[in-house]
Amino acid sequence: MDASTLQTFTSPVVLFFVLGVAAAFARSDLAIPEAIAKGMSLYLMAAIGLKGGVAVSKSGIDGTVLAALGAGIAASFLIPFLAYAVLKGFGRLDRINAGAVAAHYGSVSVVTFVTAVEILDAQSKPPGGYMVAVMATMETPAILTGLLLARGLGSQGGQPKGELLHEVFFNASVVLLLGAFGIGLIGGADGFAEVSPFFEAGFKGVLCIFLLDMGLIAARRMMDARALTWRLAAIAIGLPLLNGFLGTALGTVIGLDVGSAAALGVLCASASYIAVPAAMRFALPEADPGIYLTMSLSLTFPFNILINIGLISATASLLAGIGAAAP
Amino acid sequence: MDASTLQTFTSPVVLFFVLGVAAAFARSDLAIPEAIAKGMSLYLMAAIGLKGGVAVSKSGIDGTVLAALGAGIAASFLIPFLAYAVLKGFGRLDRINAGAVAAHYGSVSVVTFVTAVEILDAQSKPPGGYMVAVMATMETPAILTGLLLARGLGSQGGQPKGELLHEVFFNASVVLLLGAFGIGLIGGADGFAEVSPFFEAGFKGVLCIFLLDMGLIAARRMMDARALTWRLAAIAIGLPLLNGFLGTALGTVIGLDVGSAAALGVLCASASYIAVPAAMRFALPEADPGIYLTMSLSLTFPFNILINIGLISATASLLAGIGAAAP
Amino acid sequence: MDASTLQTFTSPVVLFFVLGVAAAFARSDLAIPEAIAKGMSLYLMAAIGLKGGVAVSKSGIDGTVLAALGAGIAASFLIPFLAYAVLKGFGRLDRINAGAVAAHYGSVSVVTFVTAVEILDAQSKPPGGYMVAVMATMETPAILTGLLLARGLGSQGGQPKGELLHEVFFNASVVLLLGAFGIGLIGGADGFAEVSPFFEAGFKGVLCIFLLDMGLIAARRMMDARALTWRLAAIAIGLPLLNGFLGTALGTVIGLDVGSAAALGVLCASASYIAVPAAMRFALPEADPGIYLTMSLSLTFPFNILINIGLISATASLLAGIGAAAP
Amino acid sequence: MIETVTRKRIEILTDTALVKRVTDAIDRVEITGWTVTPVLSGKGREGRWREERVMGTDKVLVLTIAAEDKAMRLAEEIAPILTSHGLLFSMWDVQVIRGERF
Amino acid sequence: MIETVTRKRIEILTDTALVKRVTDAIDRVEITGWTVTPVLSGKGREGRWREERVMGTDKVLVLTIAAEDKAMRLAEEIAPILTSHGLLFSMWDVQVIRGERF
Amino acid sequence: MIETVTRKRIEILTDTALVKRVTDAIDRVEITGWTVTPVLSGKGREGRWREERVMGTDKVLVLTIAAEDKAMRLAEEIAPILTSHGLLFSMWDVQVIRGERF
Ligand SMILES: Nc1ncnc2c1ncn2[C@@H]1O[C@H](COP(=O)(O)O)[C@@H](O)[C@H]1O
Ligand SMILES: Nc1ncnc2c1ncn2[C@@H]1O[C@H](COP(=O)(O)O)[C@@H](O)[C@H]1O
Ligand SMILES: Nc1ncnc2c1ncn2[C@@H]1O[C@H](COP(=O)(O)O)[C@@H](O)[C@H]1O
Ligand code: NA
Ligand code: NA
Ligand code: NA
Repeated sequence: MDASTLQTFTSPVVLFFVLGVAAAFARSDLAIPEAIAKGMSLYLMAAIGLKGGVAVSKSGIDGTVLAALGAGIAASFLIPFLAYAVLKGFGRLDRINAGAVAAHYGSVSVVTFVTAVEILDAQSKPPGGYMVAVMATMETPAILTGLLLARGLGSQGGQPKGELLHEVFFNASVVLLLGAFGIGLIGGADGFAEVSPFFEAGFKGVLCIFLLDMGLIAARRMMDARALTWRLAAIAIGLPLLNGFLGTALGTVIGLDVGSAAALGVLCASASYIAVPAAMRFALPEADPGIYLTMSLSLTFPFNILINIGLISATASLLAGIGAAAP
Repeated sequence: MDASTLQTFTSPVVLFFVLGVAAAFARSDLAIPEAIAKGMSLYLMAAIGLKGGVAVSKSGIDGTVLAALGAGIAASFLIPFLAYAVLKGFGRLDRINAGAVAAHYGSVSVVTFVTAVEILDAQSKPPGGYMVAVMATMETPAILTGLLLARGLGSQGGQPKGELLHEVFFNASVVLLLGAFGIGLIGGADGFAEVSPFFEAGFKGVLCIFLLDMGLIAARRMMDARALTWRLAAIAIGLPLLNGFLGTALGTVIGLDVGSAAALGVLCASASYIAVPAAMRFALPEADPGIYLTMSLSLTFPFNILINIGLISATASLLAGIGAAAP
Repeated sequence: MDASTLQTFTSPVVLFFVLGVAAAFARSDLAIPEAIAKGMSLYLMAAIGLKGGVAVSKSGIDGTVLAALGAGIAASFLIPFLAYAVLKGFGRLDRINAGAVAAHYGSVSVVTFVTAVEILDAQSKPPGGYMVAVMATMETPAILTGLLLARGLGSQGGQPKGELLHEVFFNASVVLLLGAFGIGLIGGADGFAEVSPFFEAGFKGVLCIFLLDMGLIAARRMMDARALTWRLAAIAIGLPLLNGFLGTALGTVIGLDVGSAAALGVLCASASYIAVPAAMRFALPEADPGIYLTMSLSLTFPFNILINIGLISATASLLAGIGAAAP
Repeated sequence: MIETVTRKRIEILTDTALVKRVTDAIDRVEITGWTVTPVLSGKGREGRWREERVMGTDKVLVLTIAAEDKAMRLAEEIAPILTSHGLLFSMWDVQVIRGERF
Repeated sequence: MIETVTRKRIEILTDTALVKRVTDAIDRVEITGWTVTPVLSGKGREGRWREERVMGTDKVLVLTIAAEDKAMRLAEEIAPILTSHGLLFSMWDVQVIRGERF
Repeated sequence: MIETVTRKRIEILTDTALVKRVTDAIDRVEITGWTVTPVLSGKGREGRWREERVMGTDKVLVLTIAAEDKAMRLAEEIAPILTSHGLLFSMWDVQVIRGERF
């Protein structure tokens, strides 16, 4: 663990998360009203979408951007296969639950990404604005792969297929992220200037309070959880380590700058706990939320925020160094 | 449609509204928590009230201001007669429903006004600060006319008259708008400076998210609506066109500047969908919300935001030009 | 009443409180959604905690700070004895209710403190940042004294003692205030800079809306209250006067600067209406919330905001003058 | 064994704007108390509604527990405005402890 | 004296994500309406849940009043997915005014 | 035709601060689950309350479905603190599908 990893722990954003975890473990009754938490998550998505769109309106769309989009979509489609194999084999889950969990790990966590951007910015490795679009496109492919693994090609459990695809492609976070991205793209820097006091100045503060809440929720769910096996706990740590490395390497290979490669690594490492759980309640109601939420929210999410983002950032720098040294 | 009309569509404020409409029509599950939406609407009213009060504390109250107030109150009292005649005749509504809908069109939509101010500001035709007071006073007279038309002078449907008048004059938005206006007036620019980072800097961003929500709600209500007749749909477009023109002309005639005349036009054109529906549920519970909400919220509101504000702004410039050319 | 007392009434913060009270007495239906109000109260605590922590990270912890902490804790422990005697004797309350009310007066009101800081800042008597820590430590001792007085040493009414102490020490506001204070202390001015647009720029505006809501709630509760005796009403005014004077004098004697001495006075004068009522519902469910909430929220709170803060500020200046004049 | 008595539990779905009219009726027939709970959305003859809180046209449930005679008097108070005001009224028997309260 | 008739009141606890499946079933058996109310937290065989609104895995109650035959048809519609989808179904007799509505 | 069995549905109105005491009692008598729903405002012998969420003195409803014997044991657990803690307790018979769950 190098300096950049440790630096994480003086960021107020991360400290509020730690405060939330600590308060929950101390069984404090501290709680953010759910409407406020929901509102903050929508705010964060709108803000990150806008910001990404404005950035791309400046930089334009080039080969690198397209490569990053392609890499992200491919990763989201493929990671669930890897995850499914591990979850069924080593994790001993049944087909339905292995598929459901696999979908979470192929998809992404918006807040993990946002926190990573803050940390990478502070380390002078800002990821490209187009990574927001990469994130948005990575949300859904994994859901399809996960369902395919859980149900097979044929049956959808009495669930009309069209309704399901619709649910997947028009889910709230995809629509808001891509919509705000589009508005940023159309409005450009001028349009953004008008609204930037709200969306930019407030961003880090809202992220603090949101992470305080996620710390509370993640730790409470951990305490309420009935026996999660040690095997599943190990996967919830090991998988983001592996995916983070693979994603960063992929990013480096396709020629992304250090920050963007690290961001791709974080996206691969992160597991969804907003878009995918809701989709699973809808499409795989037989799967146990006690498994997939506890893994993605109570183990992988804190691990990423507290440790893995730092590791991935260091890895990205290392790989970039190797790349530069190579002829 | 001239340049200023088209300009509307690059404003992030309007684009977020369009995003909301599109997401709802695509049957996305995107939704803003109701407590957040309610909070944003209170914020917008407090902010606009404060701003107006501060402006008037600088400019003072003169003949123009009093003329504008008089014109606004008169318009709010009289527009429902016009609307009622059209709704009963061409629209074929019964007495109760025609009166209820007429009240909506005589009253005003705070958010339509606020959006118009943003657009007029961007076109360098800022309306006077006193127009906020005009808006606040226009909220309630129309409710009284509408009830009169629906019930006649005598009966109030077993409803104690005092309670009703009270409900009308002390309804939440009137109290908040005028209260904040008064605070702005007392505190002046100095008092406002303290709180302006919150009420001014955040304003446009909050308006974006609020309009996103209104787009979602308006479009969903449209989809849920059982057969609204084409006659009523035509009135929901035609009436704001007519009222917008009349209001702008009235404003020009009584000597308001271009921006203020346009703002008066927008107030006349707009239909309430917050204060009046709640008052109607209370005072005319037999009227069908499916009619008045669908007309004011799902048809007139989007029409005003997307098209009519631009038209009214152009009309105001035209009329001012004619006035200036006249001897 | 001197100039500084009157100055209070041109502050937008106080004017919004007055607006809330007026709207409630006029039976307006104006209401802030409860989730928003809860969210604002958490925001205010996080912001004040952070700010205090950053201030102490600069100034360091010296003898004065420790003296202030000691004085605050002692006051919180001891004020309930005084209050209990008055409430049982003059106020004619039974043991349970006298103990419950006494706990409220020994503890503190965060919003009264925050409002006082705004007013003292405006009068160029800013209290030290460490007063936030003093406030946080004053929240709970009074709860213990109040329970002791209500129940005696032995029984806890079938309530397991550990659970109770836990509830008292890890209640939401203590955790959030001290947690944010700690984050401010660790992050220092640099860490705070990142999040200050959210926590600092928005602060006064949020306080305005929060006080609007508290005005509404306080006045509505007053109107709903069944006969509160004149004796209890007199105590709800007299006690903060007395405690405010004692606290200010204590602060001056232990050597605090004028602003900090006034802040200690305000803390002693204020009565809790967030942390303590919840603790009393838990630990003394037999006590009547109609008594303790009406006294602390509907009488003492407005009295402090509107009048007593001004008096205490003047007292502090006076006492500091006497101190300076003394050899 | 605890002793229970039978009372009526009444549930009235009403527009938020009309709550006071319902609770006034409850007070008029001298029932000791009532409780209001929130409602998110619904569908009836007049179509579907949801997300109405911003417009102030949302609904709530008013619950009250009362002795049979008072319950019937409440039903009669409410009946005239039931259809015109779009209320939904239902009641059923419940067992309560310490029935003298109701 | 007001006349009341007996109907079934049905209450279904369901995940928010599955509400549409429940209300579609209600519409299919031609019950005239339904009402959705919020839920804060709970505990069942699958452990405790709370604060799930952010994750979209929270629950709501769907209420509907219907004549007995339609109520039983709804029970049959819902029964197959009851366990797999984690629904909770209960119903009881209530008296309503103007029963022809239901 | 679907088979239903009869169970007790219990509803307890309680201060938010006391929810844990109620759910602990439910757990103690070994009822399998419970559900908490929000309450907005109310009126009782101690007057009217509303907008108490900021003060933390608001109330909620705790619902639970159980077999009669467990329901009666819960009533006995709760009875002693019913008046002192300001709880409201009511229960009635409901039909449930797959009653072995409760
Ligand atoms: N008869 C009743 N029916 C329904 N709810 C009631 C009734 N009486 C009291 N309540 C509720 O119980 C709370 C406490 O009642 P009390 O202990 O009588 O003050 C009230 O605020 C109401 O929310
Ligand atoms: N059969 C029913 N069961 C439960 N709720 C109903 C029923 N019918 C109507 N409602 C509710 O009552 C509201 C008004 O119904 P209506 O007056 O028929 O439009 C609806 O929006 C629903 O929330
Ligand atoms: N006996 C019960 N009474 C009331 N609610 C219950 C009961 N059992 C389960 N629930 C609710 O149903 C949800 C799902 O239960 P389960 O499927 O057993 O995990 C729980 O989280 C509770 O909210
Ligand atoms: Na991933
Ligand atoms: Na109008
Ligand atoms: Na005090």
